[in-house]
Amino acid sequence: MAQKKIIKNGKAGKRSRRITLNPKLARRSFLKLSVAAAAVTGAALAPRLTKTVAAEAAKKEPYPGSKKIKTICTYCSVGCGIIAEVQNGVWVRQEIATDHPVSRGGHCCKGAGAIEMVTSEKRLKTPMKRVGGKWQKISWDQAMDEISAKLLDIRKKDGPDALHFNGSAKVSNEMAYLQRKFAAFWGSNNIDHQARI
Amino acid sequence: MNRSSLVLYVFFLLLCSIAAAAGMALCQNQFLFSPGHESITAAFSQFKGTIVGDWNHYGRLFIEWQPALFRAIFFWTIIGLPLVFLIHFIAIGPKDFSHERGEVFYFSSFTRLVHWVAAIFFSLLVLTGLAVVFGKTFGGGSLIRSLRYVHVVSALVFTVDAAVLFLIWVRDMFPAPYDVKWLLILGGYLSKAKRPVPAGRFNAGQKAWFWLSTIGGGFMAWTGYQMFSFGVEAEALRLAAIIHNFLGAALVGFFIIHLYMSLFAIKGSLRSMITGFKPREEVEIMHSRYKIH
Amino acid sequence: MIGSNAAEAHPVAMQHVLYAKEVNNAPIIVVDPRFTRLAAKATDYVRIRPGTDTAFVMGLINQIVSRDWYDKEFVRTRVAGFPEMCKVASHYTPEVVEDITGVPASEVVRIAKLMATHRPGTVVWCMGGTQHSIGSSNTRAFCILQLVLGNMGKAGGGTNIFRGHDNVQGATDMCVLSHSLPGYYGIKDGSWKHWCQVWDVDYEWIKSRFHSKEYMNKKGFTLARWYEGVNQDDKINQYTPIKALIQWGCAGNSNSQMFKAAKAMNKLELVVIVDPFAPAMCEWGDKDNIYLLPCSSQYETSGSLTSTSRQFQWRFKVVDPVYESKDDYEIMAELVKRLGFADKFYKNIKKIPEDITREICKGTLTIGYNGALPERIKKHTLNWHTFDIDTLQAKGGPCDGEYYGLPWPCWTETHPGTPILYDISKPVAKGGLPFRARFGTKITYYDGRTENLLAAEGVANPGSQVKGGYPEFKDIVPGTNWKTDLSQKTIKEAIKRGMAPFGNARARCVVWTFPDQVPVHREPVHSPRPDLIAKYPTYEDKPDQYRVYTRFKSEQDPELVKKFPFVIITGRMVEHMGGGAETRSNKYLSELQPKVYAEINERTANNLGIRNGQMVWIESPEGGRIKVMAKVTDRVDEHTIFLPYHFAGQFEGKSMVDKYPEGLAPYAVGEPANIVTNYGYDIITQIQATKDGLCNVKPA
Amino acid sequence: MARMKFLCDVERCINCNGCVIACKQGNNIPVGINRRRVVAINEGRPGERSVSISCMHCSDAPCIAVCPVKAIYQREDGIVLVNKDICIGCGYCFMACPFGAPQFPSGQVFGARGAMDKCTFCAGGPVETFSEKERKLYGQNRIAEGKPPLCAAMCSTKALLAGDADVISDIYRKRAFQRGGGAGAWGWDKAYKGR
Repeated sequence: MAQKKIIKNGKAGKRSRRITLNPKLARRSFLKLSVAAAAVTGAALAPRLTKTVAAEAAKKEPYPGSKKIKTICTYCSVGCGIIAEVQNGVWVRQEIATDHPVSRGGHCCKGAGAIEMVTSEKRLKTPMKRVGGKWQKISWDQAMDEISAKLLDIRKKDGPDALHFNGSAKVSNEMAYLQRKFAAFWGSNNIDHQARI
Repeated sequence: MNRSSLVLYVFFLLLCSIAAAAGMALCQNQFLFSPGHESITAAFSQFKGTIVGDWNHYGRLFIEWQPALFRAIFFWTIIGLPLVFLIHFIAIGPKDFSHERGEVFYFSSFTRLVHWVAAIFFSLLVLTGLAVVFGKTFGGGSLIRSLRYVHVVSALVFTVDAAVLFLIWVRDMFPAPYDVKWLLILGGYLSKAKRPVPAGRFNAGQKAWFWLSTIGGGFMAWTGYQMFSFGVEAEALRLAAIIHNFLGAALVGFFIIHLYMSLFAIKGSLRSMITGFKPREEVEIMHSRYKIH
Repeated sequence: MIGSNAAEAHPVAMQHVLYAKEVNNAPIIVVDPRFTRLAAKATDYVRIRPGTDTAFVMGLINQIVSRDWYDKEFVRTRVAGFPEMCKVASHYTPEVVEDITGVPASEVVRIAKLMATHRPGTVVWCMGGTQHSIGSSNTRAFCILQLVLGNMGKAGGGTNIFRGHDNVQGATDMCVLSHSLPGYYGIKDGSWKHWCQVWDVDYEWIKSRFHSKEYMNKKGFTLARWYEGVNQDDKINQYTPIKALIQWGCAGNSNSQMFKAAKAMNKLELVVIVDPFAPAMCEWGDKDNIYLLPCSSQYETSGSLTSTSRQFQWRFKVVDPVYESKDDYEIMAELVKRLGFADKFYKNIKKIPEDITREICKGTLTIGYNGALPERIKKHTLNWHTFDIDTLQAKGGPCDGEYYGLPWPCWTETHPGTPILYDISKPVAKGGLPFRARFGTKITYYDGRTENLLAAEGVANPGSQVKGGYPEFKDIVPGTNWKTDLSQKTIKEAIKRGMAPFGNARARCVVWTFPDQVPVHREPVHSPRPDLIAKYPTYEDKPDQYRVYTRFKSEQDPELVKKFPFVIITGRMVEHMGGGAETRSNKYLSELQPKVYAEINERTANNLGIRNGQMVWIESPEGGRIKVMAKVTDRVDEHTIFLPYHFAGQFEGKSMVDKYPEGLAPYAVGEPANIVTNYGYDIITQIQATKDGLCNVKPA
Repeated sequence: MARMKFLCDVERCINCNGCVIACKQGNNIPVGINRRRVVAINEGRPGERSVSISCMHCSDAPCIAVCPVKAIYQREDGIVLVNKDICIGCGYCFMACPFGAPQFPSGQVFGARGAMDKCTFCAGGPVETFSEKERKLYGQNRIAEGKPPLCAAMCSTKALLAGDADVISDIYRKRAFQRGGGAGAWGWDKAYKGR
């Protein structure tokens, strides 16, 4: 069949001019990788290999000066760990939380694309208000002023229970707490969130 | 044949058919050949089927032939044929027909135009096609990539043009009995003698070239289109690639023959496609069955 | 696993499920009306008729008890109401179960044996178990099953509810609910007074904020039926209809009978939507009463969250809010400032979010949030690599000996967290707990039997001063109990004595305050089995359930199935989440699942003349209808239609894309399945019954 | 020398597509190109299984053999890479591949295929490591960082294994032993032929 065409890194000059990958660097990282890969992929079976990985950190970084921030996936309640690599205030890529005790670096398709929550061009960009069936951009101040004025108006006219507040299971504990507290301070029990359904 | 051997014979046949029937029954029960869906091997073969179809069929042929065979065929076509012709040229030399006995109007201006358009784009097809086949030698990259695009464009133009050419010439291209004779003496090219050769308006060689380039060209266009668009299943693609390569080699071969014939084998032959006239002598000898009006 | 499709809804949890299957050789039994991707990985699969979980599980319990497979010692010492429960369960013989659920009688026996011979075993359920009119009975039946098997409070046992959203556990603990204050305190006067103390505000002032004291103690409208407060199709019990709606990070298209919610939009005077992506709600209605506020995603803010295993994790801020979006805290602050109670609201909150966490810790004593201080949560998240994967306990390092995420209850600032609830093999200070003594110490049942509710003698956590049952702690600080003692002295005292603050009692099989004291099967409100309605009728109508008249019996109609012969169930697909505004705005995920489809059995499809990929109309008895693509598959049986519910952007066949703000409509649009989900709510919680409605299908 | 291989454990794969998105998101691949995909059989029936496939980085890779311009090459560690500057987009590799791995984004000229794109084992490509060009053409170069490929590392159930052949086959063997069955892994006979 086909003749074997393995290009040796060591003989890069002779067999091919095209490989510019530093052979030294490449070889060293392979040896390391084999351990890393085992620890990651076999996590559920050989979790204790993890320690070996940290032994040698790569010298060169694709994103120099980036910070690695530990955070938690925002999709389901498993609570998978995410390591976000941030360079100059921009989330450049999602690193793998191999040592997270629950997920061991695993993600489903939603979590694997978590970065899109921030980078998606479909994100709402400014406050908006529907005027004549069309969405109109407004400023935060205008939005909050109009909303609160209307709320106070309704409260005066119909009482506090004329407001229904649907809170969220997507926010932090602190925010959820504030939502409940808001309803209490507003004077209504008309508050609920996704746990109901 | 005596009776006992006949009985034995029948008995043997009967046994065979029982065995065959049993075998088929077993197959249908999937007892012998498919161990049911719980088998991992069966699952794997099902995956294979889902992913690439019956890869073992043309896939294997393709990867067996593409790396070396196709290139070798093309190589020997473009090296070997010219070599043969060089020997012919040296050993026998070109035919020369005098213009003294006047000329015959052979190709109308429209025919010539269509022919030249076809010629240009076919040459492009051949050259760019060869460039892709021998891409390794040229190092690939943007050069070959753009040549591939030229190949596609040329193919489009040539396909249209070849269709017109086909309509113009198809009347004169049907095979005739004497074509066999022409083929047997290889069109008389092996000697310098000016014996009349059995051929109509077009000789058997030209006819072959015509059919190959139009019908074969059609196949080339069709397979090429598939390879370009990836519109069919992988298995059909592989077959298309195999056909495209073999047929391509044949076309390149005939292209070289055609070039040699028109440029070297008969002196001034090229002129007839430029002016439209052939020497009367040439027509009488090389196309002896053609009735000059 | 019953009513859960972890392979699609919680894929990472499957890592551990498959580990159990492979390494521990655990049988994975999947009970589901649909042959899910989880069922594909299971060792045993049971196809059940939607909405009959209680009958099936009671059938299992009956087998386990009658064949003497139950854990006698566990039942003797830690379970209450057992004889009463057995009496009810004895009705569910395998033959009865077969009739109700469609599961062959022999399978019922086999599964019961499998459960009995493989201990400890865990029961996992999700929305498939709860979204029924008898959802609360289902969940109780699952728990009783674990009690009779003695699987409670053991590693590898227990009941595991895989919750949906990332912080639905936390938000529930914070009781963003209309019937409770944070920490499940309820809304009685004592609870209000407790929280007023925590908030450092005057109880009278809070009371003055309400319309009247009656409405302070009255459960509010729920997410499931808030639109009734606007539409008033069913009678409401509130002095005013709802006029304004704030929808904060919550998808509108996950409501059953969603078209009614959409109808309500035009009757509202004000709608405020706070979301990072354009949600389904902005396509509803056409009045100029709606505001869309861009909040940042959770990666652009920080805070703690509670995962399904009650673990706290700190979500650190990754980047600053993008575009002009603001984070949730900021929007809330702006709103509160303008509504004029900011000084009281933020009295003890200076640094956001840590001070809020501290306030939570101060007040949420019932479930032991008090030990989960922000510093501790952060320390755990930052050192997650020091925790062991099997025990989730840190080995050395700054969190030595603590369990990952301090699973609540985390009683004190040094408590390691409680990884397994009701585990009496460990001291309370090391993460052990008995059952909670919540319902008094003695009870007389309807059959006249009186039982001591405290645990039997000799059953207590190691190191407990009382070797046996004991009631909850109170009056250590006079006038308070362990839940309301803000100084937390009571809790500390209990831990010091090796005892649980909430006492040591029995788990009860009988809930004397519920309409069904022991779970029994009741046909779904819209039942496909008219012959069973008389035998297993649903509840009486409830005139004031969360401020709205909820129909049960008057809605149950044996004739309905003739016009609407198919059972509709909804569920998730792995690529999308909830209402899908986030995931359908992700170009890659939308590429993988661009369309909504209805799964229809091959036989049904052929009978109706529907080809794979053809468009079909699905109609609900309420009058909603959707046009979706048919996906002919064996996943569902002949009587069932499955719909994924994540979609929006189309409404009864019409495209709604142009009603979104320009360019912000998600990549993937489709009909929301919840247009055709049916009427039907749980008797206790008012959870919507999306998993057992009826519908009709016809080719479009 | 380590030999890099992929191994997808069919018994573990739950068709969650995590690997697909991990690859796309991490390497910023345009919509329509699937370096990795998940294929399922018997959907909705007993025997339903799925497998995640991409380039398997075959030992004796047919794509290398059929490439008319020598754009595809194999590194010493077994990773098969394509040089997009040389590739002419002829599609022969696609026809030769027993796994259907090569992908073709549309090029600039009237919808003709551009240079072939396929799984790089997250090893970048034959341009300067960590350069902007590498990131744009080939995606991340995680191998040079000493990190495993995204797909395998993010696999939710650890079905997809990637890394040194010896290590991952050990893991798989152990699993197969624990499960008490299962012959070879998916695709190994074709891709690696015992090597």
